[in-house]
Amino acid sequence: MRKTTFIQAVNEAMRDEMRRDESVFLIGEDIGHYGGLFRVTRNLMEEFGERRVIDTPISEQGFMGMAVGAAMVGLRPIVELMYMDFFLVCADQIFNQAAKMHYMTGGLLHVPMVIRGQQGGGKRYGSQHSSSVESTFAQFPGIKVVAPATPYDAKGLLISAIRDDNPVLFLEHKMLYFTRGDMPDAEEEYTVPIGKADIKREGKDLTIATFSYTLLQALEAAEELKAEHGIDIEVVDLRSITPLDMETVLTSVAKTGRLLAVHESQANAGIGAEIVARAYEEAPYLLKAPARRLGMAPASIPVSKPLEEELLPWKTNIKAAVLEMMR
Amino acid sequence: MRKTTFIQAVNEAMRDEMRRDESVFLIGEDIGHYGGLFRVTRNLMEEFGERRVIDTPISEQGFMGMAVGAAMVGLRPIVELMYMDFFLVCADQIFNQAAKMHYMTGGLLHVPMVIRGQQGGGKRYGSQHSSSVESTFAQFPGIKVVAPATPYDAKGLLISAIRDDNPVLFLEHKMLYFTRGDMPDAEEEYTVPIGKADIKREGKDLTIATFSYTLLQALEAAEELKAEHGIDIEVVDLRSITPLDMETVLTSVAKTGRLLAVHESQANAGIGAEIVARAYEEAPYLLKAPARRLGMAPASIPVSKPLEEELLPWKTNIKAAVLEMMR
Amino acid sequence: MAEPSLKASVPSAKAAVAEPAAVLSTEQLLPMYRMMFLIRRVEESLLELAESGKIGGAMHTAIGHEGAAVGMAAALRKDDYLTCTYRGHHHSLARGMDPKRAICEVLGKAPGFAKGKGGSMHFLDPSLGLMGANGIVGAQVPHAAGMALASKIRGEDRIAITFFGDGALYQGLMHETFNMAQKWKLPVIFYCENNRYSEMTPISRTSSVSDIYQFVRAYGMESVQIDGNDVEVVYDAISKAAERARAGEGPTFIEGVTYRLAGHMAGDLETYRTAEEIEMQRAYEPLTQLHQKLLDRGVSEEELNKIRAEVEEEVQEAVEYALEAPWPDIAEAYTDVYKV
Amino acid sequence: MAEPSLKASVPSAKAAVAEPAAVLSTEQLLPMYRMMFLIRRVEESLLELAESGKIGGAMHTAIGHEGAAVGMAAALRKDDYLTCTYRGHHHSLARGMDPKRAICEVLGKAPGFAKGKGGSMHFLDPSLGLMGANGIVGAQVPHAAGMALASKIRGEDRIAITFFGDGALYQGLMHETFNMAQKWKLPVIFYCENNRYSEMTPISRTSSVSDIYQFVRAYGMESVQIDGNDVEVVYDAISKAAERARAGEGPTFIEGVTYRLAGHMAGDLETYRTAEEIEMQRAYEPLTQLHQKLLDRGVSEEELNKIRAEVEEEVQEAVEYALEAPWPDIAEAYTDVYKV
Ligand SMILES: Cc1ncc(C[n+]2csc(CCOP(=O)(O)OP(=O)(O)O)c2C)c(N)n1
Ligand SMILES: Cc1ncc(C[n+]2csc(CCOP(=O)(O)OP(=O)(O)O)c2C)c(N)n1
Ligand SMILES: [Mg+2]
Ligand SMILES: [Mg+2]
Repeated sequence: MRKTTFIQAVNEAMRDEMRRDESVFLIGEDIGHYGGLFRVTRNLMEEFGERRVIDTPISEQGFMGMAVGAAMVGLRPIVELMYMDFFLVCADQIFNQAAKMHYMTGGLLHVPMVIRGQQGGGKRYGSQHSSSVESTFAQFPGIKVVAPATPYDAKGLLISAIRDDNPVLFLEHKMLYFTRGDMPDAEEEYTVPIGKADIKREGKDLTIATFSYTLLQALEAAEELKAEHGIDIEVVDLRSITPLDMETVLTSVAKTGRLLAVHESQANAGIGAEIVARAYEEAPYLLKAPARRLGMAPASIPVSKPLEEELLPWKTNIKAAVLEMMR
Repeated sequence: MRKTTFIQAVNEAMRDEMRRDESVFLIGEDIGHYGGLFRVTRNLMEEFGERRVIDTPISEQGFMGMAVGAAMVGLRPIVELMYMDFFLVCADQIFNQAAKMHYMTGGLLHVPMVIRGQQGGGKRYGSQHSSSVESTFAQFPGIKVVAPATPYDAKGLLISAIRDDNPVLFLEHKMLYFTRGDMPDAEEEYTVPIGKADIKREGKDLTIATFSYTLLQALEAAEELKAEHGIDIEVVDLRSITPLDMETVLTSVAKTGRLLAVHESQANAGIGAEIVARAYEEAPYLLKAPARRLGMAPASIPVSKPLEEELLPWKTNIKAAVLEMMR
Repeated sequence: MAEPSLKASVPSAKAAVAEPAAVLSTEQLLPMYRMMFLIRRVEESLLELAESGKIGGAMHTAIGHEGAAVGMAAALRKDDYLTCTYRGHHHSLARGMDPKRAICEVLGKAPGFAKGKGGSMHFLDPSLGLMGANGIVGAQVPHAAGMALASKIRGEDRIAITFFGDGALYQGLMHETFNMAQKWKLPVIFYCENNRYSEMTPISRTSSVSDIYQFVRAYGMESVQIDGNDVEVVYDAISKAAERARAGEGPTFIEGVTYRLAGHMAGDLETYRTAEEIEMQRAYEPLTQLHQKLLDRGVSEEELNKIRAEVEEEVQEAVEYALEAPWPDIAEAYTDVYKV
Repeated sequence: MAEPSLKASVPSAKAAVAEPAAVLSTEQLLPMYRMMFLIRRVEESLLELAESGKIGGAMHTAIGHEGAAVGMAAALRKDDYLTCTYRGHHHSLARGMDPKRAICEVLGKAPGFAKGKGGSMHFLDPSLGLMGANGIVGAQVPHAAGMALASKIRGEDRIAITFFGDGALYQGLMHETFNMAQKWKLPVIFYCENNRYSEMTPISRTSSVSDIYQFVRAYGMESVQIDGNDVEVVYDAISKAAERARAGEGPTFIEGVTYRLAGHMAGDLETYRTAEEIEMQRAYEPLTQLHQKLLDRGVSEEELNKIRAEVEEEVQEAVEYALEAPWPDIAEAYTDVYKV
């Protein structure tokens, strides 16, 4: 066993798959010579050359569209969006094109591509560089969405995403980049399946279903709730947002009787509301108390530190929500 | 009293406001000389001239951005998107710019603009010309969303939208365009407030909360359910999606004990899931049976008529959902 | 914001001939004539079906644009990639799509190449290099560039061509694509079917670019303006561009001047142009031009009549086949969301 | 996809001088020198604060770009609209923003002009015509065109200017905006601060356009290339463009060649360029140029020292003020979502 950072895990997944499969290539801004603004693609241009690691101009629509085209003929592009907020600049290529292609061609074409990059608040980047996008992507069938919280899951899920025959959004949270975690030896190949949740903490009083950075926040909240109030939380790491592993969530709720979904994208019409709606659709009888969700408050993310902290659905807000549910 | 079509109502609202307020202008594709692909802006260029009814090239990002700029300095642009699906082409200007402007400038600027156009399925336009977008817009605070179902509400809500100091999305369903409804005399000024739902049918067994074309479908379903099964449905016309009038919904649920939210945008992380989540947040004790939502099935809209009909959350699907809930 | 005279904005297509060409033999031209007439008749039949309510949504015919499609099919290899707009019946038929399956698709019937899910705006057949028509103006253009990039990454010599309209030039992503394609010398051909209208708006009303083919000069991209109604001229221009692309010399932009003889889409009121304007353009339209050219080369009217009669029959059969074809199974509504 | 020599891609800014200009009097230049130095010192102080961890997120300084901002402020009216990029401290200070409130905003403090919500990337003050910096590359450009459109609709003679980088030219919406602005003869000035880098990538690596100012020629738009480091040259070019705009002659594109002396943003590793390259550019940077020009015109080093000392004190005070300023009230997190 060794420990790596989240950045290193993502980097390794791309490197390993590029070694294994000639059809994988990278495209994005500042990813080649510089190695990526967040250094996630470092050394890859050196190993794979400019043919497979392509520095682009600031033309997200154009290069996202080119990636879609390359994927339509069987290559496996990995597109970096420097900040996930920029998906709005190239949203047509993602949703009207990549996500719908398989369906509207009656299955004749498919688009095996990965869109990856960092998102999220906590570092004072403000309104246009801190959004979390998973709930918006969840509204478009045809694209899968994954958001790992640990280096191990990051590497395994990214490999699965690259090998998947559909467009997959791979979300990295900027607060996770320098976190470290256990990893198998570099040579040991493994994957983490898309669509499979994982229980990261066992408990019996309440289930928190979450993913990405709010998973770490939920784990911290769980420890403090245990210490301070004796509340025993089970934390389910969804890892995938589309498809959603409701089975694991409901198995947990069968034990705890309480469900809180937490995510950093907007609460309104967010994936948390979806989880609540599905719980009532699929197994309402399991719930001892009303299921709840906690997402980003209805505002965009401000630069000012205390304001940003107030709004994010992090530890303090998670604890408050749990305490309310346990009343 | 007179009767007009939905198209006529929308057209009148623009005409009246342009007469009243010099700062209102229209911008979009084919809206001037031709009068709009769906003829919603007909005669307006003739009355107000090319200075206030601007035919653009196919440059949605550019003209949406220009509308944002003009609104930032106090004009009141009404932007037509020919098909709502095209918001994906100019999504950055809508969400990162118009919607966030007031917040990220600490209130120094605001963006009084209306984005309007038609959306929805039922006419075999296929995957890229039939989407319903209200749930996606609901995920972005800072923009309001309205979707009237009758000519009366259309005119009154569009006038409110034009006078509102925030960006407002005004949704017209292509199936509604030629429906007719009662209207006050043309000279009689009235508005319908944004954020206020309206009970379109009273009933005691189950509340359907919906809007736009699915409202008509729900009303038909209600009549048939009454006739065939003696089930008495209350139909709440939300009219606004953001802000959402949960008070009216919950008042109705207090009477019926059952809630079904219906919309044509995707079910997954849709506004229906939001309504369910809020019902459990705000008044779980009112519910005699689990609240449900019905949205578009997870596929994009196919051209083939029977396939399209299968997927849309229209009468047949609404009836099936109600019958399941009443079991 | 003054409106220029509509007349002035519609130059004769003839005026745009870059160079007269007589590059194809009569033997080569005859099947092209056949194909051009077939496309014409399929589309006229589709318009009739649309009028009778059998076709919903947005259906755009390419009546008057056939020269671009038929010239292209003769100039390119079967495995070269092609993407195009919602106005894409002609390219697909020219590349060999079965009219039966084409009409079925427009009607939403099960034998349609996409099971009726895609319809008129999404013609494709990957086995013929047809990688998809697109309902979003301009969206198909980076796709073709991406396919050209794929060829380059793989070291293959398949090239890509993409068709778009004059109105599409004002979608920003076109411009993003031009820059990258030129910078990376991608083997892609950008073919603009300039029919002088963007839906119901004459392009001169919204464009500040006077010569469309000059548009890409800032990028240093090779570009030409041609008579897109003369199938030989089209063949010649695309052949040269393909040669450049395969030789690694990068993209070419072709402005093929043409004219749309039917409405923008089925149901278009056509209040934005006069009957005279359309009439004037009939003299230059591709089928008339090729017809005259063949007569000039000594082909008999009789022989052409025979070809047309055969085509009439084929199209008639295809329409009947499609009308009787079954609807897709309802279960298909839920398939093809994800590739499994 | 070969990488051109980096050296070759960085021409001396001097080489780009369109015409030497001596259009401003010494009396006019002295306050401009003061302002330029103030901007420089504010930004250097901000970099220090960022290094000490007091500033989060993305902070971009305009060290080396001051010429564009100070020349602009002298050339335009106070009520002319301005939009710019995330790299927008210099324009705002040049137009008269109080350094205290500017620094507070970057730190997220309550007295910031936007209560600390917008931060470094969203500088604005509508009362000074500052209509907003923007975090999305290119997004502010149609905003300015829209403001110009508003002036035109209202029949006012306020014009708009927008600043953007060389890298922004490859965002499609720029191109959409250029076409409409030219077509409608909008009173707007497009000013490209060409610092030869798009973040960490030299523009020559991703652009196929060799002369940026030629970029808009396809639209028939007036365009010039100037030494963006010479404040008089900038003043002159913007004055002329403003005159054209106010006279109803439409937009002008100005390429102001410049160089960014600091990193792209605080924390930039700057592995993509050499110390020599930066050193070479120091000789041409705006402050050095203006300093020398004033000495040449007979201003004493002493007088300039005095100006600088005053500025040092002002900036020092502003920093202290900002560090001690209160955080915004927590309730502010929830306000300003909708205008009520
Ligand atoms: C992004 C986008 N905007 C608008 C439309 C609606 N629309 C469809 S075709 C068309 C006109 C296109 O004109 P042109 O590019 O000249 O092609 P033509 O139809 O003349 O062949 C428009 C505006 C669309 N499909 N996509
Ligand atoms: C749409 C979008 N894509 C990418 C970015 C990230 N980004 C911020 S600045 C920048 C480089 C801009 O270069 P240029 O336009 O030359 O301006 P400069 O920073 O040199 O002043 C990039 C890529 C962004 N903010 N927005
Ligand atoms: Mg056209
Ligand atoms: Mg730059």
